[in-house]
Amino acid sequence: MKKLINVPENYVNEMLEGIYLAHPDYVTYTEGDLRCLVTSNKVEGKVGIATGGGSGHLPLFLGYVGKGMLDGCSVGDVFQSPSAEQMLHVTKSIDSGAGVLYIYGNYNGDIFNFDMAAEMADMEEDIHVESVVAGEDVASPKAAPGEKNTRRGVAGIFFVYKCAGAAAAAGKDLQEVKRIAEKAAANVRTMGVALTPCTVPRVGHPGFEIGEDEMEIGMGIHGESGIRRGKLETADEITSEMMEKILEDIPYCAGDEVAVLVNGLGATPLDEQYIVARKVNLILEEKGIKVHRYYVGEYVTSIEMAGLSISLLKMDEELKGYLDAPADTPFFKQGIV
Amino acid sequence: MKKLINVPENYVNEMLEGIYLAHPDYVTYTEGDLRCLVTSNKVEGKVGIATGGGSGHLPLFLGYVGKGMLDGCSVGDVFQSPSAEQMLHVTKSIDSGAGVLYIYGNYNGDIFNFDMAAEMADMEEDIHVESVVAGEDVASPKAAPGEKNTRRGVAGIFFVYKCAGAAAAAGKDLQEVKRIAEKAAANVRTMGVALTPCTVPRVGHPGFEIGEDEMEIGMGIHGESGIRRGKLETADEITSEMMEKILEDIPYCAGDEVAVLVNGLGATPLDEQYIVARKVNLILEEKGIKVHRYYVGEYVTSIEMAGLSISLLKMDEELKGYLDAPADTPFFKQGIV
Amino acid sequence: MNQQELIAMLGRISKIMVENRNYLIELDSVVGDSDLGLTMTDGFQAAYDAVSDGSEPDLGKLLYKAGKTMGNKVPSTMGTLMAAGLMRAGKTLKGKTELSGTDVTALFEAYEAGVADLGKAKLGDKTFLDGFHPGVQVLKAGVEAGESLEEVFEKAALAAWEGFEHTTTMIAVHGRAATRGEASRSLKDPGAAVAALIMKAFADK
Amino acid sequence: MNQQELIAMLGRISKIMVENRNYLIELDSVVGDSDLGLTMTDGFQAAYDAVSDGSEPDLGKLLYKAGKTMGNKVPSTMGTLMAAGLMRAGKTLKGKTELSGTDVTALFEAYEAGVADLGKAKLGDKTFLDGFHPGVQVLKAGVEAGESLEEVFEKAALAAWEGFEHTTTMIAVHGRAATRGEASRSLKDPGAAVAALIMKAFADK
Ligand SMILES: Nc1ncnc2c1ncn2[C@@H]1O[C@H](COP(=O)(O)OP(=O)(O)O)[C@@H](O)[C@H]1O
Ligand SMILES: Nc1ncnc2c1ncn2[C@@H]1O[C@H](COP(=O)(O)OP(=O)(O)O)[C@@H](O)[C@H]1O
Ligand SMILES: [Mg+2]
Ligand SMILES: [Mg+2]
Ligand SMILES: [Mg+2]
Ligand SMILES: [Mg+2]
Repeated sequence: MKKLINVPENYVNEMLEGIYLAHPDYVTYTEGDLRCLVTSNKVEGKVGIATGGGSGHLPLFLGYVGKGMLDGCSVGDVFQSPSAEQMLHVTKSIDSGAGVLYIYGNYNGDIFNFDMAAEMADMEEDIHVESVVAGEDVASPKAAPGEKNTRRGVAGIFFVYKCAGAAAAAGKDLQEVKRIAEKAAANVRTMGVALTPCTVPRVGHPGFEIGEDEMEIGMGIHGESGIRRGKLETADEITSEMMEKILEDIPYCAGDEVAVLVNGLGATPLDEQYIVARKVNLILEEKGIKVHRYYVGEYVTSIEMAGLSISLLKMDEELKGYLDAPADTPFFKQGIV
Repeated sequence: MKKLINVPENYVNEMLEGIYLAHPDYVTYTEGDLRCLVTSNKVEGKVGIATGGGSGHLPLFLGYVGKGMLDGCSVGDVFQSPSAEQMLHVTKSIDSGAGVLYIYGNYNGDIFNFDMAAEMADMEEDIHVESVVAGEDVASPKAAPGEKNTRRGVAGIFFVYKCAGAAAAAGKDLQEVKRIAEKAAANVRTMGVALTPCTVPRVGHPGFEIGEDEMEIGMGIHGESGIRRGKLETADEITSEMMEKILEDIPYCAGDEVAVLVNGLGATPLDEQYIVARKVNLILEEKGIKVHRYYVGEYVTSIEMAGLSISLLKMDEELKGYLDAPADTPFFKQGIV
Repeated sequence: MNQQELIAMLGRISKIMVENRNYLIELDSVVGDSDLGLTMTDGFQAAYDAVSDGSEPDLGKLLYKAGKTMGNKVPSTMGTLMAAGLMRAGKTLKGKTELSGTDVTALFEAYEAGVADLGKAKLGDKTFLDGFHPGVQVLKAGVEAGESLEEVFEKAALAAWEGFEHTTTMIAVHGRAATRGEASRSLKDPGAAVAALIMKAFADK
Repeated sequence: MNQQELIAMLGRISKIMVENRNYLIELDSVVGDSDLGLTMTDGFQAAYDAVSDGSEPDLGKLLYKAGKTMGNKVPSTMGTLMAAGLMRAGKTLKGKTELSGTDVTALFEAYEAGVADLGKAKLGDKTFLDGFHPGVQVLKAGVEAGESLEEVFEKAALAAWEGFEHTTTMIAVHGRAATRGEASRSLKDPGAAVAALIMKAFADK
């Protein structure tokens, strides 16, 4: 394990100490618990949006707390959910009477804790909480129609944050913000590829093994198995395979308008992400799908995993308006162009 | 070599194609040459600022072309200078009569080509060019007083861009912008540490070897040898060693006010960068040095090298004003929303 | 069962998790993320520590507190489910300072219901429930038949263990294992092992 | 030396770089970034290709064009220095369509001056100049003494090679190698090897 760290047990809290001193204008914490991060700029009367989940995915989750996006975030150990009580602390801090929306990834630990937190918020604090679960990894099995979503949440949650955050900032009420979040979540699809594993600091060895000439297409952001392992191919070939799976899923059709997120998993240089963005563009052009905006960079990582993911958000005018709205967080800034 | 690329020969141009399609509001290119990148928002009457250098360091160099920072950038192959003629193309495109300032790193290839370009700009185009060379790696040998700077340029150039860019945006003339750039360059110091090598795509194998339990303190951003190779230590120990070398160099003293840049070299997760930022803060607090601003993230990378660097900019009120000014580029945004 | 016996029981659960730490890590490393051995030892230890001083005479409140502490300590899937089970058992037994055989049955039924309501898994989904439920059924039948708690726990533990072994006939539909689909069938479910161990802790009294 | 001979000379430089590609990579991998074998083959090939059709009768313009092309093709340290050398030689010989022995000397002296002016290195700084300069000196002396160009190049190439070998007595003060300080002394300078190879290309006529 080759990491610039101190004792693994302090990994998350020392990281958080760094976050607070680097971004005092944006974030602080509540209840004396570093892991209960809340905005420094609470807007009274606004629907609060909270997220949370395991560490190891920076800038996800906490990096998107700021103007036009999220209001709070509870943080767990690496790849471990924070506790329901921590979520409750954040909920209490960010609520200003308009209720709170939870947006989080489709993982058991997170679901159970957010469900418990929502119940506690209702019972103990009379705070109205609604939840939207993001799960859009087309490499994980699709639920039958009407069944609950069985897909892993991956980088697409960024789009859900962005749209819901803009709706809340625009003064929409809880039900409306929830509707926007659900609409974004329903219209985003993601697929990833991993070239190397990552190592949870407290575990000390890589989460899986993979040959020096191998890749795994569709791997999840904690190393969950993907759809195919094989010899490493060219960026264009890999992008084509991933795009095919993504495009056929909703499906995305000629005439659709999308936003594209090419997301680095940690160790993959930006150069490679742009090389993939270029191929995504060629494929979309060929299909007659219009790209409204590109996002390229590290938005959701898996510690030091090499690889990347592609997410597509299908948009109507409503989502486009929210996606285009300004946002200002420690890790994501977008102006009015 | 485990990379998401097509043929290595197309690495840079395919990356650039991705850049232009993702950031059309910010950048375009001149003379039909993808490697001659210029702002999409030329400001008439303003001093133009150009940079350039080898690829493989994204977001350096081209990522800082935008409002409040740079106006143009020529891009070479990975770790290779662009040509003098490409620099000249950029110079011609961004000049609007107020002259052009070149800011670039202290590397032979870049120096020779920028010198040739400056001569051609003067002789062939009657454009007044001034140059500031950034070299602040305290791991490389310090020149005797009065001698020309022998130090490698590393992440500290970000501060030079930021201050000079703000001065140019404020309407200062070429000599004044140059003075600010020189002042920033003279007051910044950097030191890095590398944990793994990186692979130039066309070379196909890592630039150096390093043991599974080893680190190299002071390594340059192309893998130039540092000051010490040894067993990997804790983040706090490594940070202390680097900070000691940095602090004694100008030296930075109690009462000084600084900006801090903790910069990831590519594969090192943000978490680790914040863990180091935390220790930097402890050390500076102890020394009575005040931190005006923190920047943490990937600002200057070495492809997929693991490791990071710490840069300190010593500031007076003038530099502080320029550092705090807003900027809006594809990769760096401050105070714009 | 009085307060001291209930606390001792929690202590034994904590101990049996320590003893089976590596076994649980191993099981979870095949289908999940290898943390189960850590979360169960840390979690039940914290639950036990929170109530071991005996200052809480209300056994319902005692179990609730143990559960809440465990949830804070290890908010993983199983950590949270076990917390939910303990808290529900606590709510059900609130006010009691001594537990009859029927109360013990109620404790286990409430524990199962707490897990089931939060996790929304059905029997046969290859989860904790597939180990726990058969044990609880045997326990309930035995207590209703008037057998001694010792005898009953012995049988319940066996049933739970069989339930755990039987998970190799099921396809996982929840959590990390679910991503494997049909390939998950031949594997033993780590959460069901925890269920069998909890039952065993009571039997090993 | 007429146009065809000058072009052939450039072709031979290109060829000798190809033949020594791996040697240059090896030398540069010890002190630098391993690219010298690539830049010198690509660069001199481009220089040659730019003028090989013989459409440019002015030998000064021919050399200038070869240099400018090389600079665009391989803007590395040595690529740019070699471009500067060729361009300066071109400026010096502008208007000539045939080169006398003295012109050839002038070509080499101008080449050296072009490199020296851009690179600002002194003799003994462990650079290209430390291979090139001894060769140029011998060339000049030989031509002045009225020896044949063939003889002269033979001796100049030897002198350049010795100069190259002699770089193991120097400490690098420019470029990547300079970061090694005293440790750079025992290493052969890759740029000086290029100087020796250029001279050798002329001798191998
Ligand atoms: N919905 C559910 N209901 C009950 N038990 C579940 C449910 N989902 C998963 N489990 C149990 O949780 C076990 C894994 O627990 P744990 O290792 O804590 O998960 P993770 O590490 O993925 O958070 C599984 O073996 C299964 O028995
Ligand atoms: N200032 C200089 N003047 C002349 N030659 C130089 C100078 N600096 C470096 N060199 C030569 O350049 C060689 C390295 O060239 P090259 O591999 O192209 O450098 P890089 O790859 O670092 O750009 C050195 O071996 C040296 O001979
Ligand atoms: Mg990274
Ligand atoms: Mg990176
Ligand atoms: Mg687990
Ligand atoms: Mg080189």
